[in-house]
Amino acid sequence: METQFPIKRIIDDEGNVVDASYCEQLHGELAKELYYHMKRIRAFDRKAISLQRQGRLGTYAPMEGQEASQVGSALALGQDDWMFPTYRDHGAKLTFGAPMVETYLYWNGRAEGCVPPVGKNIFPPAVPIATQLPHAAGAAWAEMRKGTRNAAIAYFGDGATSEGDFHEGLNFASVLKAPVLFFNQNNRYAISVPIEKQMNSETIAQKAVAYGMPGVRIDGNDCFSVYFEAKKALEDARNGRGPTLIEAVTWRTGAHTTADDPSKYRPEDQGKEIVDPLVRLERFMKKNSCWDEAWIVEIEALIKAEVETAVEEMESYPKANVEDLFDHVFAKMPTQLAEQKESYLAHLKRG
Amino acid sequence: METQFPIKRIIDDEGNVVDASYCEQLHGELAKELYYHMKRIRAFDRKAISLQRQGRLGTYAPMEGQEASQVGSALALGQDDWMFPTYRDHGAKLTFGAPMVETYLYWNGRAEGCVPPVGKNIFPPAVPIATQLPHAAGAAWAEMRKGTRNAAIAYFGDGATSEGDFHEGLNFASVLKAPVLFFNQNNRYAISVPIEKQMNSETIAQKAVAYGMPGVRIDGNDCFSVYFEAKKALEDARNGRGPTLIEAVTWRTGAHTTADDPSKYRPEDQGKEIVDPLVRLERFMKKNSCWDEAWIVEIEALIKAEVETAVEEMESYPKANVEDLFDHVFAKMPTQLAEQKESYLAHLKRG
Amino acid sequence: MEMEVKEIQRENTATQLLTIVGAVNDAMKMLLESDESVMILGEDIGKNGGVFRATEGLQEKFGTDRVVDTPLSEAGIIGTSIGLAVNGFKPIAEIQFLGFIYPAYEQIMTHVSRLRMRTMGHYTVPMVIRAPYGAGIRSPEIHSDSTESLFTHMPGIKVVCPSTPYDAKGLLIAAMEDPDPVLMLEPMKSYRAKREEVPVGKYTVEIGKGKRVREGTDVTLIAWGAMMPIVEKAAQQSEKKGISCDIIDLRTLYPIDREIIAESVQKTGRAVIVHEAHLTGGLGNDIISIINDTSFLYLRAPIERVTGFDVPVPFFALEEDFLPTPARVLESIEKAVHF
Amino acid sequence: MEMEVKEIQRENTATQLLTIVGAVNDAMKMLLESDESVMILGEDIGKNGGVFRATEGLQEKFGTDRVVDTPLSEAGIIGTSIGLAVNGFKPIAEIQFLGFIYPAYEQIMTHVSRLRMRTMGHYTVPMVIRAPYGAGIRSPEIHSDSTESLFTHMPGIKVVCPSTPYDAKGLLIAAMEDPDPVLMLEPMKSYRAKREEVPVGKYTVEIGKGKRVREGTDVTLIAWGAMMPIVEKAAQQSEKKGISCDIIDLRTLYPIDREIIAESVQKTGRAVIVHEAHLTGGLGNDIISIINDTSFLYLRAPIERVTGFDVPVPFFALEEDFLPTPARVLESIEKAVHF
Ligand SMILES: Cc1ncc(C[n+]2csc(CCOP(=O)(O)OP(=O)(O)O)c2C)c(N)n1
Ligand SMILES: Cc1ncc(C[n+]2csc(CCOP(=O)(O)OP(=O)(O)O)c2C)c(N)n1
Ligand SMILES: [Mg+2]
Ligand SMILES: [Mg+2]
Repeated sequence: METQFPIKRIIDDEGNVVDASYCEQLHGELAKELYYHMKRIRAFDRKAISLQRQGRLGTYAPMEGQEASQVGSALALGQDDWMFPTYRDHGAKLTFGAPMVETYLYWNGRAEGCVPPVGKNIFPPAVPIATQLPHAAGAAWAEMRKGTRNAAIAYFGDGATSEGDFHEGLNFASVLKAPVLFFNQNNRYAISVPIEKQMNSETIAQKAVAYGMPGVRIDGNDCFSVYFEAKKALEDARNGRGPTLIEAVTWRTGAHTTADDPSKYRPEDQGKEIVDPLVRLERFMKKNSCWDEAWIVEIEALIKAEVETAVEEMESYPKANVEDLFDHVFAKMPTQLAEQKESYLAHLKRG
Repeated sequence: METQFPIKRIIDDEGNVVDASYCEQLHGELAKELYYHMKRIRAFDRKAISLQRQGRLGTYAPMEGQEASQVGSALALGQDDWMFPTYRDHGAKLTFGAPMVETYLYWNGRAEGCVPPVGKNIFPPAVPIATQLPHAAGAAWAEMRKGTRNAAIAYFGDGATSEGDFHEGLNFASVLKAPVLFFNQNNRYAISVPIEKQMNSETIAQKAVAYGMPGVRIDGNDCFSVYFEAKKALEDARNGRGPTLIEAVTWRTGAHTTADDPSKYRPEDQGKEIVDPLVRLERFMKKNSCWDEAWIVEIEALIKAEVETAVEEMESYPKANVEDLFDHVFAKMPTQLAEQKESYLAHLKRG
Repeated sequence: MEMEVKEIQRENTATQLLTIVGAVNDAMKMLLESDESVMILGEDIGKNGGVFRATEGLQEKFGTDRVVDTPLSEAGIIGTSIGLAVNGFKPIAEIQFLGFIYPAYEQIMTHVSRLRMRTMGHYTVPMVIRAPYGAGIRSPEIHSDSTESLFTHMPGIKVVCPSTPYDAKGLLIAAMEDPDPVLMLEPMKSYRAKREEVPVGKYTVEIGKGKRVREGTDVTLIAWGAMMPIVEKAAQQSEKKGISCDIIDLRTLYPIDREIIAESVQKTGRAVIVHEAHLTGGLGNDIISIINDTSFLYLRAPIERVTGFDVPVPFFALEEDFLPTPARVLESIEKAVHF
Repeated sequence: MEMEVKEIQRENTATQLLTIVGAVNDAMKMLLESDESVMILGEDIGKNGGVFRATEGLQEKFGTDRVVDTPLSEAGIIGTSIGLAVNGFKPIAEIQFLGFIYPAYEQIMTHVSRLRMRTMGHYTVPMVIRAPYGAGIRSPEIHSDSTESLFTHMPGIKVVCPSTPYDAKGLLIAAMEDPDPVLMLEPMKSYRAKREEVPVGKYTVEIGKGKRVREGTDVTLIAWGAMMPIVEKAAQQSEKKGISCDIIDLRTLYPIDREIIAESVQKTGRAVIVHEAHLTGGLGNDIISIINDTSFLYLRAPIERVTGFDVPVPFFALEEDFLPTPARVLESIEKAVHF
């Protein structure tokens, strides 16, 4: 199966172009856009970890190492496409248009972090694994029925492939020919469980065979192959050719969450050979003379300021409003609940 | 995929041997054993339908047309193997050793029909679709851990492949290398839903690819290919080579259940070209001079008597015991339940 | 004394004689006609018209795009319905039998019911889940569950359960017009039990409102769905013994109409609750709590419950023993009255 | 007045200072040691020792055959455990958080709980499901459910919920020795809240028995799991106001110890039930019914409930508002007493 589903790659670890058919399309503007977003979400991510360590943020799920997968796929989306992320895909969300402050708020236990930005269809992160895949199939089906050319992307990890909802989501989408890109980030671990214990198949891409669906295996640390394969799959989807499963092979550099200690289960030197996706793109850019030091300095400053502002905003955000505990359960509050709210607010007033 | 997973066949519709490699093994004894059991379960089945029509049995799920699949696979089992049937696999159960009377009782709303026969591991029929597949994986895993050479067979239909439990069961078994034969009877309909609406894959066998598991597609109306492929898969399982998925392509001649009306959803001439599996075997037997009219008369009489006795026994079976409503929920009845029982029995006494 | 309930102006309204299942079918036809965004999804609901024929004729009339035979996959049905609902459609998802809803429990529990709250109202799930429930028609095992309280414990979803054709149509239309998800449990035993004149046009029965179906003074009987004929029979029998029953058909199981319960119990001082679900964890407990909360000082006897026993719904040979009967209800009425 | 409970002879019994999670770990170690057929299955329970470290060190000691990191698949975990249990093994299945048990709901509802009844006792499912539950530790969303009543409504399965290290070990051992399936809910908020001397050897706490943890006369407080410290604080505060509380730690949620409840309420005439699950459909309703059934004439005031609200468990910024607090319990105590 590894031969039937080889890892596709456009640039290699050294930043050399290995698939010449893409030469034309790897222009500086695209490289810079990818680089900017990867840099930006990394800054967001590292800041989040440090905030968590200082007790200024709740448990947080870092995504370092997966930037190429998240940015490449998110940039491939159209304005009106639907995104169904997991708890680890804030990189994709930020790239697609979620504001930083709300993303921090999410990790600070605030429902505000699930509110989609105006004009963008971003579903709240799926916490129960794989449950968002049928949602993506449904939302994409709705687009199809409306006759638009919009598609949906569903993010999920290697571990998620073991859940029934993965299977039911892919099966529905394939039967309906719904325009969905099932975008798997195979970071080789589900918390502590390595992929060999998760599945007996050599690849995740081959699981597409079960649904008569194209399965594509790509180097998830090569932002170009992510970007172009995602574009292609989305284009197929828009053209009525149904869903695609992409397996982006990548690596989670850090812990599963800030509450996790990977040294308990990962051999110390595992993954050491993996070239950071930013470094890889940097190498490509340097080799292709689109590396502009001045620009780098500029975006670094920009990003730093953006992250700092977001943190400030998050920290000065109005306290969570107790009424929100009651106000969003139903469109119209049942009397029972209204009484519970009233009596609790009265209780709080009494001090 | 249909080329990658061709339908394997040992005898064709005319009873001619089309896979010469089996010639040696297709001896008269085997043919007669297969024929006897197919004949027997058909008699059981037809009687059940007529009992139901007369109001002497509850809703019943006929299996006519699937006899080769059920008998071939059940005869391939070893004495101590585990069987996990569905509501349609009483043919397999009867062949493996379930008593007729209890099987009729099952369809008359009696839990007695779920009690396994002494010395045989037959799970109660799975009613919620596909839920028995993880059980089979677990029971097979247990055999593996005990160090036996026993395996498990799990029966399920084409519709069952859409459920999450199908996926989770096959994934677990493949990861554990549990000795399971996942035996699919693709009768092309799930109640009224044809397979094209159920899945986008051309075959069910190809779904094995998702689990790095062998997938085999066979003519489910050819009892020989069912028998030998099942044997082979079970042998692989016993030898530590893990599970196999077999897709037996077959046909449900009649209604989904006695409450169903297939004329609502099946084109009238659909399936008309399909040769009855008993006829097919009969043709083979005649061509290979193991058709013995006297023996046929003999088994027909035998079977008729057996069915009649079973019906009589079923109908003279002691009435369902109200105490059984309460007595098997827990090993030791909680006081709350004991009180419910006591008070209900007292109520009944009062008349 | 039987009471006639007139909830809408029926003047100038044509009616038709319908069973419950016919009324359900009629409601869906109406909804599909009046709102392009309504869709029906489920197993065998298309060509076959549903195993109970609740969707008979709808695919033919409205096409395979709007009345969709899905794969055999409850989590898939509910999960894709969520995606449809969030993206502009109004799905009515049929679960073939309530006993087969559990594979979708995760989707209902975590997503259908919570999406509005999780997104502070930005994503909502205007969908209806329909499921036949209950024992008493000699179905094969696992087909006869009555587990409404697994859903009433789930904030964010409403649960209704009609006992008449009129209510079935009105509640289903109300459910689909509700901006939030509603589970409608349909008493399969009553599906074709009787016909009733049902208005031809569109009308709704308000969700959250019970209905007094018999006016009485000595004891309040509370039930819903397939238990209504049982309590009505018991009331007739108790009438002969000089006990007058006030009967409430709850109709909505979440949110429960506390006012109608309180009003009745404060009048009678006694209550018998009847449901076919298990005693422990059954809705009867919630109703007892409502009485405790609202009517403590009015109670003249412990509240009685007549329910399915704390055992799995049995094979059908024993289902009549599992189900509440008029005789059991009558005994409890007498116990309450003679306390 | 605090009461000391001595349930086993502790003489000659060495003890060790353990937290609840430590006691759970110790119980599993003991079970794995004493019974070859015991196995542990779950996500991240092997090398990682569980996300709460409940299985720390067990895989190392007992091997990957007996302590098994499974695929991420709750239905698979419970479904294969059924197969193991039917075929001679005694699985302890860990569900990482109770909020993630719903994908396995079908397996638990239809098979774990019904197999004995369906086969008239011929196949049984001697297994334990362990799941941390509850809010209050700033977990990400969906990690904090407390939905015990979804399982107590399921005849055929027992539910226990310890609040102390001693009970945690004793109940877990009892659960595994029980011939029927038991769900053990572990209050994650209390996992490491305090240490207690726990006997080194094997002992059991009887399933189905509550425990009086404080003797009082004016009002009965009933709670379990993570709510115990809350009601104890409220009791201390009410003591200062001259109100004496009888506190019952239910410990087993199915079958509930009706005797201890009845006995206490018949003494005090008043009750306050505290749980973090939603009010509607919560176990409080069952307890009110028990009091109604057993102690109607003793009641001097409506029974009070202090519970999580009828809203999905919120994001953690609001979880403290969702959870019962000593102040809310105290108000309800006063309400009951001054009725
Ligand atoms: C239904 C469910 N079960 C268990 C969990 C606990 N859990 C959270 S993340 C995770 C591992 C997910 O692994 P994978 O799908 O590979 O995604 P990754 O975290 O590697 O991005 C687990 C088991 C959950 N969130 N939902
Ligand atoms: C979980 C679940 N959903 C729905 C049903 C209702 N149902 C019973 S049989 C059936 C069709 C099954 O089709 P298939 O798996 O192809 O098996 P076949 O009946 O053809 O043998 C359905 C939908 C069920 N039993 N369980
Ligand atoms: Mg992963
Ligand atoms: Mg079929």
